[in-house]
Amino acid sequence: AGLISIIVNDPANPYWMAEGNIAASEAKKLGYTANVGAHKGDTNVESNLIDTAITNHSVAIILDPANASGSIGAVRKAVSAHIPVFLVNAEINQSGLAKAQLVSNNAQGAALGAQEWIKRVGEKGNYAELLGSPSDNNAATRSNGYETVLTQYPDLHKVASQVANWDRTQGHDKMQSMLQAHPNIVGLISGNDEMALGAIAALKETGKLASIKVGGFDGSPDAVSAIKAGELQYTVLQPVAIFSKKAVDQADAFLKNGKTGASAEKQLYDCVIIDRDNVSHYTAPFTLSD
Amino acid sequence: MSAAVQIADVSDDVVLSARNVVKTYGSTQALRNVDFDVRRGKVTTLFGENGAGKSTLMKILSGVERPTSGELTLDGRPISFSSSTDARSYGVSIIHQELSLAPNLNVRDNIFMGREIRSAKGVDFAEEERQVRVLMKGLNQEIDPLTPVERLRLGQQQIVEIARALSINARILIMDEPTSALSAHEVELLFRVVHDLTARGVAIVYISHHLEEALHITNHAVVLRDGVVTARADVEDIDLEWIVRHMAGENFNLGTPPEQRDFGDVVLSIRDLIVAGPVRAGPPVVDRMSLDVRAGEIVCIYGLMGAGRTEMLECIAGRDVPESGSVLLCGQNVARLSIAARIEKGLALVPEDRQRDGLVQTMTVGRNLSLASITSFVRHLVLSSSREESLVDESISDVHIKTAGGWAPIGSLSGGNQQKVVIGKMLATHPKAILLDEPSRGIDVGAKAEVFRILAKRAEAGLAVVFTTSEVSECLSIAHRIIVMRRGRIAAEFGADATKEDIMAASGEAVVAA
Amino acid sequence: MAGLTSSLGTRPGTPMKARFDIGRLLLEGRAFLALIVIVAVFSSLSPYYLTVANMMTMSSHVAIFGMLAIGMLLVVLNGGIDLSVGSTLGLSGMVAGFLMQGVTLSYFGVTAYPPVWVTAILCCLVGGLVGLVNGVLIARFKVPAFVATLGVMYMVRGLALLMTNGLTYNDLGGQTAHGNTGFDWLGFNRLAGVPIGVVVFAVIAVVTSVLLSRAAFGRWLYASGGNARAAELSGVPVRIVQVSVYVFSGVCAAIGGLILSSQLTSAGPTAGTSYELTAIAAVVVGGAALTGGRGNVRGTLLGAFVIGFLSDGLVIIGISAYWQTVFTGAVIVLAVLLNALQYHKRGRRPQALPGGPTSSLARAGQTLPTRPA
Amino acid sequence: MAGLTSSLGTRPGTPMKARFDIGRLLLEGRAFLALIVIVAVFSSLSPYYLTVANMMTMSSHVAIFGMLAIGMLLVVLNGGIDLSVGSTLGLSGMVAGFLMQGVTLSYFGVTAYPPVWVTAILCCLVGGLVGLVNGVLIARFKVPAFVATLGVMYMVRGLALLMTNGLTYNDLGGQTAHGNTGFDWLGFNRLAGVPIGVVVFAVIAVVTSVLLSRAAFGRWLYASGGNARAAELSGVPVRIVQVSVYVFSGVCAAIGGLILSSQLTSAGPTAGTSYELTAIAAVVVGGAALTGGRGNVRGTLLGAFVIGFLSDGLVIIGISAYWQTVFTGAVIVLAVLLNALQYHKRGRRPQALPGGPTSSLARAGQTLPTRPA
Ligand SMILES: Nc1ncnc2c1ncn2[C@@H]1O[C@H](COP(=O)(O)OP(=O)(O)OP(=O)(O)O)[C@@H](O)[C@H]1O
Ligand SMILES: Nc1ncnc2c1ncn2[C@@H]1O[C@H](COP(=O)(O)OP(=O)(O)OP(=O)(O)O)[C@@H](O)[C@H]1O
Ligand SMILES: [Mg+2]
Ligand SMILES: [Mg+2]
Repeated sequence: AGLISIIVNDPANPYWMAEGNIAASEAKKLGYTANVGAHKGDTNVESNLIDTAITNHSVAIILDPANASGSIGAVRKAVSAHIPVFLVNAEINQSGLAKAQLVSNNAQGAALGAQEWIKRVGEKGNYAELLGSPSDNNAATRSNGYETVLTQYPDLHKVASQVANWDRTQGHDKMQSMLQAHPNIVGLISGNDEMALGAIAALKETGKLASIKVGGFDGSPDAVSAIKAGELQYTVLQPVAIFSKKAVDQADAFLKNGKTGASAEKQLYDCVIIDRDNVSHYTAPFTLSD
Repeated sequence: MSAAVQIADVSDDVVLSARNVVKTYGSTQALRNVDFDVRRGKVTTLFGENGAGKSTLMKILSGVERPTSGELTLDGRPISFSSSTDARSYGVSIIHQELSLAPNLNVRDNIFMGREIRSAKGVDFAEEERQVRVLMKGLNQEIDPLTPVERLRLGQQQIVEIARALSINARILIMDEPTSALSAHEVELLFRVVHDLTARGVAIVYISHHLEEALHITNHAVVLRDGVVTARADVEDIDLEWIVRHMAGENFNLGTPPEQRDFGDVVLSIRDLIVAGPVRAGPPVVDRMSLDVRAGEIVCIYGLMGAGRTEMLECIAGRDVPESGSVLLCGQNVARLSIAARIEKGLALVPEDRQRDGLVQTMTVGRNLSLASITSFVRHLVLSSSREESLVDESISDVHIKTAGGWAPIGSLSGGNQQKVVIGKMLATHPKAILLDEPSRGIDVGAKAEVFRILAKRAEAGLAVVFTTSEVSECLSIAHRIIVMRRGRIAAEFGADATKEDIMAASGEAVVAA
Repeated sequence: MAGLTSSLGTRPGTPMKARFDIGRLLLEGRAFLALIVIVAVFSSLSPYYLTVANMMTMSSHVAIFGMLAIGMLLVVLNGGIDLSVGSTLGLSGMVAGFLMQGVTLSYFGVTAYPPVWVTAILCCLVGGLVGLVNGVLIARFKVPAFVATLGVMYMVRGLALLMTNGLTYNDLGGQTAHGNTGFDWLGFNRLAGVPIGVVVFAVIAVVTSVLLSRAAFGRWLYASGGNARAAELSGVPVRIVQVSVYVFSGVCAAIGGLILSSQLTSAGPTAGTSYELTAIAAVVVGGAALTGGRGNVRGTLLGAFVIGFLSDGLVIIGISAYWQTVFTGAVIVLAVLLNALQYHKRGRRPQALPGGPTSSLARAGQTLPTRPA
Repeated sequence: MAGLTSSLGTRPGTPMKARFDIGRLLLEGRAFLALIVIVAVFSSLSPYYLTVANMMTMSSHVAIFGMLAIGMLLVVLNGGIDLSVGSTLGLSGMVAGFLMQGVTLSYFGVTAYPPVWVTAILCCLVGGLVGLVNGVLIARFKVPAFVATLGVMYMVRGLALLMTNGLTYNDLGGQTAHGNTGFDWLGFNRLAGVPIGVVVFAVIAVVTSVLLSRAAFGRWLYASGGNARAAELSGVPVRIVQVSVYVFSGVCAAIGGLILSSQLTSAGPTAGTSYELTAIAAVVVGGAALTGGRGNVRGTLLGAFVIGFLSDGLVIIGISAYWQTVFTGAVIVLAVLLNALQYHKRGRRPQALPGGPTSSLARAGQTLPTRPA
């Protein structure tokens, strides 16, 4: 029934790996062929991949945009080639182009995470934050979400924050440096799991993991094992398994009936907390079964 | 200086002249108060040993270098060239001693390098090509203007260089050793061109180490020694002996002719050695050479440039792979061994170009001296610095290196002392046979004599010595046996009692009949 | 090939032109052959590969790093290297983005919207300025090209990031009210079916090719890359040539940045990261020697197309991004291996030794003939 | 410095060692001074900078790319360059990860869990193998080092990605049941308060330093980097030396990968991306010449610490990551500018011409004299 081109960010990260794999297998289940490409955050590569998808006469494109602003051109190009585009995981700053934008509710997830963090860390003390790359809207959204919740506690003080570009090594190194200036922090809140895991390695090394609690975001398998090991307090599961499957389903529906079946272009999927209580329900990457 | 008065008399002929020119490079004085005249329609030849300052003077005359002090006059008016391009615009053209061609470009582009003929559509290649064809025809050469220079023989490359100098239509043409890579036939052609040019009133300055050849075409001779003009005369008044006397100093002696001695066993034996030339299909550079050298014997190999001496020595030492033939050291075939293994077995080479092949510029004198014999002072895997120091000190006193110490940077040494470092380095490996490729090239007279003295002393102690030279007088200094090479073969063999004329005739040197 | 031409060379009577071109063709033949093989293989694997539309698309991808490769070619011909082109590409896009958003002149209290052509020229100037810094460091202060451009690469990238604190300039379309529309014309429109970016690329390739083969500057560049000393003695303004190539390379990178950001209608500060390596790869695959003096635009274009067509082909048939990395590496190694083997055979006499300062950083076997005095 | 040593040189009687060290100290003095300035500035800006704990942390960051820099130093001393070290670091971690998960020997139907020391040795072997490929391409096939290692860089990175299809090996702690615990010891434990990674780094630095200054190999390396032709004629096994330095560099990168992945207790295939540039920067800032023959371990250590302490300091006082990029570039340019000016003054005789193949790709003013004096 045609080719669905799936373009994800960087499959070196299990999150995007799962996103691509789940979408591809759903497409195959529905009788399509699927091609998974990766742009690694480079808008030019993304644009080239869109070109290739057009060349390949793809019937639909599932895209995890590289940049909220920078990807608009690429999407527009696909649209003008009459290929429906379904965005997953991240949004673009323009509506009406893509048939659907299925994203996790980052604001809701961040608020959820921050509340869980308060529960685990307590309501007073100094804390630090690790942020994702500033070119990614999610980094700001999550950081703002944390901020909104955590600033309600007057005895909590954010004493340090560093950009670690979603990367584990950088998370490790930046955590170590922050610890030098602020050895007495009580917790770390991280924009994603990779950075949190890097920070945990740094904390383990200094023996401070018991006194400094770490919260993550994404719900990656690595984070889940860290929760099982008691190293990570919680992570916010992004329903990537759900929305990447849904995106393909909606593409399929659109191709068949000309309608996605969803009420709006922007569809927010709520995040859930994974902690040691429900970690046993985590059956497959990014999947929490009931 | 009385010469200055003499010069003033003939100034009507003089187009370009230098007065009181001094040139210093750091601490070396390349030229000291030199006066020099270039005459219209005449050939002025500059004689002098290596390093006498000939090229330096020419570079000053052609605007490549500026004198430290002193002045130039062109047509009686003082002038100062800001660059070689500037000098070129006044009609001064130079053939540099070092080939200055871009190997990646073709003949046409090399000839017009830096002064391309422009047209509305960029460079006018057609016109350039036409002019090159005319030039080549004038030189009686069949070199296609579109051949990349790197595909030409060395001699042809030199022709290109000459053609470039001629293409400028210069009033003054400076030729710094233009014939060093030319065959006798090509030399004759060049001389015919020189005659034509002088007949048209072009002034020519000529430099060559082939003294007879130079005497043949020159009108005036000027001799330079250590940056000082030691003599000048018209060609009618002089002969070869006069030149040599003024070049080398009155009572100069390179070494005592050896007394005939009984030599030891054959140390180095070369059998039917063939080394392929740069073009596989072409003739081999070394063609079935066979040679035996005994312990204590000093063999001199004489030949013109391109005779194949360097290739032969480098092949014996192990850098090049021979096409066929064997190299026996004390009866053992070493032709398949690495350079290191040959050194270990007692076969050492002092290469021709000490800057390129002899010295490591980034290291000190001491480390250069000990480089070839490192293994002799390794103890328990580490270098024993006391042993190294004693080895270095021994070498320094052994070959009389004038240096502040083993730690001094190699660049601080004079050329002759640098050469002694290279020789000392190889002698420190305690070789049974040593090959020296032009050990006297580019070093001053005193150093030269000292080098030969060191070699003679070592030979007395039983070392087999083979050295090459391009200067006949050196053959006659310390060698027991003189071998003349020509096109990769032995052309003749003489004892210590040979005459210069015999040797030069055998080498095929162009002793053009007057 | 060395063997072939030289044996041809000894046969008298063959017209020189013919011989020369055969040699050249064989030299470039490899890249050309590789291109044909690539096109053939992918065409057989995907029906969409060998279509006009796809060729246009792939060409417009090639155009971006092809621009960088042409600038890099000139630098390489000079015996240098320019690691800063990727960053310059990014900076150029950011400057374009900055100007398109309007420049507030606080002194006058107005916001000026420079028209697109002014923006384009200013971007090229910025690129040229970066090149000038490289060129002056290298020609005047004798800093090794590798390190000078490495340092500049970091600085330029940092500046691009600082301009917006890492954010992307969006919507470079401009507004009719501000009179600065038309930026996306470069990236979106077509001239007789050919994307404008490709047209610009082609024009610059032709101009550069003419510059190299017909203008005095080209001779100077080849001469100073082949033997700088000889060139200087012959009156070639070697320093000016050296500075010029870096400026040229910077301008090429800036144009690449303009094309890219108009194609994307946005400009991000990390655009072009590591593109310098792709550009170098294209130049090397195209047969140029890193020692300087050897190479031409035709070869570089072939090199760029080989790399571009290969990676796009791998995407089209759906091969993993990881294999693409492996293939890129293999193509580079293979290309220079062939080059090196060939040159190695030829330049025998002044034996290039391993480990020599030139031989390892640059092409082996290409030492200049040094003539004994 | 040139002027100084030579004037010192004319003063007779001063013991040789002392004079030598003054010259050297001044050469390295710059990097040392820079380090002191950096420490002083950041200490005044943050009370946490100059603490033992922070010094240890920063040192353990420096250790990773310092490992690469030491390997790179040897390659640079040889006149080469190794762009593949970052990828090799990544691959080494992945191999460690792979082995720690247990190797299923399908023939025997069992899963073998090699103990940690076996894993470490195998990783070093893998690194050495990558280096061997580089070395053979460069020494045997005369491929220019830049391109050879560029190609290998891509291929190795691709392989690392393909090993797990891009996934990260997690939890390298091992299990007591499998007898392969202890991997995190390297990254986590301390010896007298010093992280093991730093200890390993220090040991390797000392060993390399001794190798360079006291072993025959070091002498051979300096000689063949200074003048390969002369070294060869003096019986130095130049090819073996050349291959060895690439193998050494590969092994250093592998050890770096082991330290990094044990610090993180995980191994990702993209680890070490672009670390080769940081390593080169450290070597260059440490005063080594890209033409080969000049440089030493002490300088490289200083260079690595300058870069590491600067960027960590910027993090501690909370300066934007983008400024860090700018500063890195500025430090590189400044360091080589000073080097170049200095060497320029010294190496006057064989006038370095702009645009020459050596002069631009490599250190200027260090060209070999082309003509016998
Ligand atoms: N660029 C330079 N820097 C320092 N010293 C130099 C330079 N050029 C020449 N010299 C020195 O100046 C002196 C004269 O050199 P010059 O090249 O003029 O000799 P020459 O007479 O041409 O010798 P040859 O017959 O070997 O060509 C030598 O001692 C040489 O070492
Ligand atoms: N750079 C070069 N490129 C190509 N051929 C060369 C080169 N140098 C020399 N040849 C050729 O190699 C052959 C032998 O040269 P070689 O240098 O061994 O002679 P030689 O007797 O040592 O002369 P020299 O007086 O220079 O030491 C000659 O045919 C010469 O033309
Ligand atoms: Mg001379
Ligand atoms: Mg010779």
